Amino acid sequence: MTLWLMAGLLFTPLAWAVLTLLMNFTWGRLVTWVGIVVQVLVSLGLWLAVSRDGGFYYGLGGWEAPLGIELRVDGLAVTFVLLTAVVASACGWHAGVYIDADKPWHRYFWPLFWFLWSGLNAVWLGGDLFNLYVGLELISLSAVGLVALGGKAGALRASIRYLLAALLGSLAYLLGVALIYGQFGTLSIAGVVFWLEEHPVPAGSSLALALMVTGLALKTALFPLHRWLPPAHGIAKSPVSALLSALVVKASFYIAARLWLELGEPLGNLAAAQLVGLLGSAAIVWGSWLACRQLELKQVVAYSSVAQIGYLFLLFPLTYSVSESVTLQAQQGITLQVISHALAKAAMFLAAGNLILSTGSSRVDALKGVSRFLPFSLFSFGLAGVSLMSLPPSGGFAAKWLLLQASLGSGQWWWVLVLLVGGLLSAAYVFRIYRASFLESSETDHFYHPPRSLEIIPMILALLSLGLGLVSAEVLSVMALPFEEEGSP
Amino acid sequence: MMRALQTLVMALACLAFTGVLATSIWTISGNPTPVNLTQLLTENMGRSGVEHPVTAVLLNFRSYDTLLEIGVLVIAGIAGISMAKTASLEDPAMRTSDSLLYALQRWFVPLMLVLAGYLLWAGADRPGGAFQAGAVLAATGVLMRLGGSPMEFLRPGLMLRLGLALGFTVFLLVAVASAIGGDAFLAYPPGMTKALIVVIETVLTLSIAMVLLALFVSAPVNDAEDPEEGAPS
Amino acid sequence: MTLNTWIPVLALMTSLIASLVIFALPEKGYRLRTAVNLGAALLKLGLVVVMVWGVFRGVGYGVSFTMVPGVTFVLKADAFSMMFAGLSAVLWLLTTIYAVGYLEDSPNRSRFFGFFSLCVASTMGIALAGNLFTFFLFYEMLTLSTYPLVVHRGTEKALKAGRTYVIYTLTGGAVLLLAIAWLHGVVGDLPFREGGHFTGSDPDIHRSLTLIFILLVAGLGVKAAIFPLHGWLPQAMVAPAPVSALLHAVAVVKAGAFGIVRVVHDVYGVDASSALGLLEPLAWLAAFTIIYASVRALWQVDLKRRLAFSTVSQVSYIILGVSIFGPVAAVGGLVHLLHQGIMKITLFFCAGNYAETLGIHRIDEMDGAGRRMPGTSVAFTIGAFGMIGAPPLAGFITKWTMGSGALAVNMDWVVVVLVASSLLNAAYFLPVLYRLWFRKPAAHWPHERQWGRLETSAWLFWPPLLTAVMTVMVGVLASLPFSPLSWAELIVLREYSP
Amino acid sequence: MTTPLLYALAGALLCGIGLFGLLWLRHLLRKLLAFNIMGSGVFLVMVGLPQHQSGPDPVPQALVLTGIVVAIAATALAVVLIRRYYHLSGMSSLEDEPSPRGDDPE
Repeated sequence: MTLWLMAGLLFTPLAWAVLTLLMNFTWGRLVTWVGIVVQVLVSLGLWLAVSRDGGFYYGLGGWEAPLGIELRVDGLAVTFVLLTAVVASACGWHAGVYIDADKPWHRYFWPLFWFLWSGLNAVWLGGDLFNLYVGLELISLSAVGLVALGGKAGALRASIRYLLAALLGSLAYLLGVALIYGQFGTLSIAGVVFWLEEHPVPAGSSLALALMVTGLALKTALFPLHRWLPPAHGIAKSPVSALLSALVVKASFYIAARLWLELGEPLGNLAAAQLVGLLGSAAIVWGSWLACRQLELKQVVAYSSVAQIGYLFLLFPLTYSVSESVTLQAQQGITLQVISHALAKAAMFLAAGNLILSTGSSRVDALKGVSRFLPFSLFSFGLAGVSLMSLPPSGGFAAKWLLLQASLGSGQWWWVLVLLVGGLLSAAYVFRIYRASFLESSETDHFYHPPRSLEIIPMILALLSLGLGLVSAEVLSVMALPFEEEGSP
Repeated sequence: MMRALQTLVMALACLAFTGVLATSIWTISGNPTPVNLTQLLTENMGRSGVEHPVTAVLLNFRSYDTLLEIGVLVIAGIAGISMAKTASLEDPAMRTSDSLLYALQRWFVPLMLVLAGYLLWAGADRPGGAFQAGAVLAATGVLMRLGGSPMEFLRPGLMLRLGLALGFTVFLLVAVASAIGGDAFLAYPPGMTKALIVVIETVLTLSIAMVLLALFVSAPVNDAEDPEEGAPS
Repeated sequence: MTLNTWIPVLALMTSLIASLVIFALPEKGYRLRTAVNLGAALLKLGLVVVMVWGVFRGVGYGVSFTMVPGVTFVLKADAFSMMFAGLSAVLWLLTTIYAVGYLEDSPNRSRFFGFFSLCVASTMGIALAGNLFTFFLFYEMLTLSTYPLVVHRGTEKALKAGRTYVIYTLTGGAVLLLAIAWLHGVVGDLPFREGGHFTGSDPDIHRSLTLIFILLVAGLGVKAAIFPLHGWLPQAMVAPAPVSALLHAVAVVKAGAFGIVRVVHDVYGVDASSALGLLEPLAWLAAFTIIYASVRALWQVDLKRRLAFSTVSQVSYIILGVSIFGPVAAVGGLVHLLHQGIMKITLFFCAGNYAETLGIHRIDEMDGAGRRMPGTSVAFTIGAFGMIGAPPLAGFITKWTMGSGALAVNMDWVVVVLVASSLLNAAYFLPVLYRLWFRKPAAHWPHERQWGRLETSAWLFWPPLLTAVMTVMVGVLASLPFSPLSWAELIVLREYSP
Repeated sequence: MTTPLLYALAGALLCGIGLFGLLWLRHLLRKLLAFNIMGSGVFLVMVGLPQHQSGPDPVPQALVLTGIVVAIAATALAVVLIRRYYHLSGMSSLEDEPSPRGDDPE
């Protein structure tokens, strides 16, 4: 059963990419919706299977590492697979209604969407360094294609900038992979870790980790390498922005985090860990500050992503040479932050898209006076904002709580200040939007109510993100499952 | 002045980067590798279905990489044709009526087709394979295109998309076929490995050529565009 | 899972669900919305009454589950939580009635009542929270749900006040979170417990405990409007009258004061807080706030702003009461939580009536309003005398108990503060009453509306009268069982002899 | 010093040059070429380093083959984008763009 689920998980997005490539937009939408159901069921099935029986390695083509490529199917990976299924299906559903079916080039939205999905799954499950590179490129190229789809000069400029940044990041990562292979003769992360456990650290391989992490940080838009993100996320169509902010940047971060957790202790050093944390903190402050100053709604949300990504990088200092319980808290906190930010940010972008559709303008001050029309999307936007401000009971709050505990527990109290100030700064830009919408204005006299289905999707995502905090113990317990180290099932 | 300073800083940074990298490579080259993959590979060659190790790695041991990589290529193709002119591919500027080119074309096209076929066939036991063959095939197409052949099948339509997807689809179907039978994804059924790899290589050659050619041809852009969200249309 | 575990959840859910239903209702669904509002308020009142009876008999109500690894979400009903829950349930009902009348024909009522119910749900959560973590959850939810109420009018001024409010409360929330997280890091998850946890604790952590206590009080003090953290409160007066009433009498300031009492009594414990030397400075701070805000109130010409400074002053009575290490004074402080709520809501209802019926906002416009609106003015007078502490009204009970409690532990200066504060109260309320009853009315009111038989709309008329009657009753009947005073004695008894 | 090691070191040099070009050049096509140079450098390191230690190794060769195809795809996509960008805006670099802040009157 598990084997079939795995095959289904890998096959469906790729197959649907081909299927939808052969159709026009309307048919593609129909087929995609069927595919979404299949993929969600498969992801859910796999998640249930893993939460019942524990994780395993899945050797593709029947070959085991190091000769073949092994997928690492553990609690964390399947949780992210499930998260991807939830967010991507929400975006796919939304896009089907939101995107104009009459433009001929929009038919290419669907294949790119499915390729993106398959790339994400490849990254969550990947256990092979080079395979992760291919997965990353799959994601980057389809994401760039989606940003550029049918766009004007502005969108093209953003996507070129995005592409160049992504390519440079991938190359840096690949160079690190080359060094690792040169050193260890294997591409399997588990193989490298296994060897390092029993042998002294060979000289010269720290650079490999540094290169990989730097490249991935560039792809994740860590300050000061974040300049490409806001234009790309701000200018893309809202469902695309949602996908990019919610999932795509998380993919590269996920690899970086996995590498750091596995190899950071032998290959990293304290200064580097603190430096990464410092850059993350700078991202939180700088991103929030810029978010406060944006005039366009989606730019606010995009800069907020820069800030929220900063939190993720606190993982590095909080897991380097600290006690096991602190490491665990930091990991759990970051995992919750990834999940809750993914849900909240997707909700926010989709809601922002609806609001732009309703008011006919992409500017923040266009929200003036709309509250009398009871804009449902504004409410979703606000709820998602609660999670971004990491106020209870959202998942963001649970994440912040765990990170606070980790910082206090490891004696690195300076991150406590960052976390608290970051929360207040995010409140500053979220409340700016609230404020704009509460302003009464007699000038606003029309308001287009988007179709119900468009409005419900961001609400569901926002509620999920908000409720995540209440069930975070259960969600995290799946990740702590025993992992079966030996062979395939 | 600022630019010069900037250049200097960048140059120094890149120089430092090169230095660190070279040092690291030098250090690593002195360490022995703990895992000897080559030996493992040699031991398993017999089960791989092909004689040439690179092909064995590409299409058997690490076939998932290859599958995704074809995906990447298809994405590039899709993104390319999504921007192509839909009405007509005829771009007079791209046409040349150079008699030398014409002659070259008459000589080279058949030769290149043969070469592509050879490369494909050679892949089984010596350097060669689908990518090389596909690249040569695409180059043939480019030459014909420059020489003025209309190549109507490259118009963004169902035919082109079928062509783009063909290799990927066959690969994917083979990958899933064994999984339905209860084996791992991408495993070849025993005994059919060689035949399947040949089939995959052949269709891949066609698709790769098609993608590359489509990207070349889709250079003329369409002027139609989406209004940005929120902008008055 | 018995009924007893579910009753607190239900009490919370009544207003939460009411809020969701109201958001979903169309703007025009006036009757249905009112029905949902009142129905939920009555249902909640019923549930609270059941719980009060249960807690009195010693039944344990509660539910808990692990929320984030290492921390539990606890809802629990004890004597103190029932005091706050009772206050919020009673006053929610009255404020809802009042708000229905007050906001008649104004826009965005769905939004208003939705957030209004959400705000009450948060208050309920604060009351029933069984540990600091859960308390914080609802404390922040309260901040979020009151913001839309403060900025409800959507004017630049309202938005500015909203911004001040949010800056103050969210910063306070951040400090509070830091304190709670730190405390959790030092000693783990602590449920609220009568007598506290730190009696005879390890001397090594005393320094941390002291710092954490300061942070806790600073975080909670924002909402409790302790000097110098009170700046948001007078500004927030731009909100509609029911909001001011709810914010000041029930929800926000009381949440802060309630939290401080919780920290002193049920986290640290009075013994430990006193042993750590934390109570004395707190008492001085509270005393200073009482005097300072009363003096500030003297100079306010806007009626609601004067009431706001009065609130700042009165809430510190509660804090002063618990920070005197002695049972009698603690009773005085706790009982003021209820007394001040009832008296202050009366005054705000009346202020709202003057504004809505006659367009009066400033004190110098109130000349002779007593003749035009006798019912409202009688209620206002009772409330004001209660605040001053005239016997036998509610405020008198508070001041008397607190004063005798302070004398019992030889803190004579507290009595001086109480007397001074009463004089100041008189100084800023009596001139208002004088204008109300003994000045001649101006030729015409700033903005008069007519409502037929009664002096104002029936929705607006009855709530202040009811709360005025309650002000008299809780004073006169203070010695009966289930009066606020007896209930406060019950709480203190359980605290001082756990 | 063996030949593969020389390749690897040359690769390091190419990486440096490519990086410099990518950062310093403004014209988008040149940037793209610089990216390809850097890519070649990475591939050289990838093939050279392992072969210095254990002789001919087909695995990195296969990896590089895959990497090349990915690089081709990326390059082709970039060229298409750059061309269309040039066609629509008349610009061939990203430098003279309006400020990324949202408050320009665009």
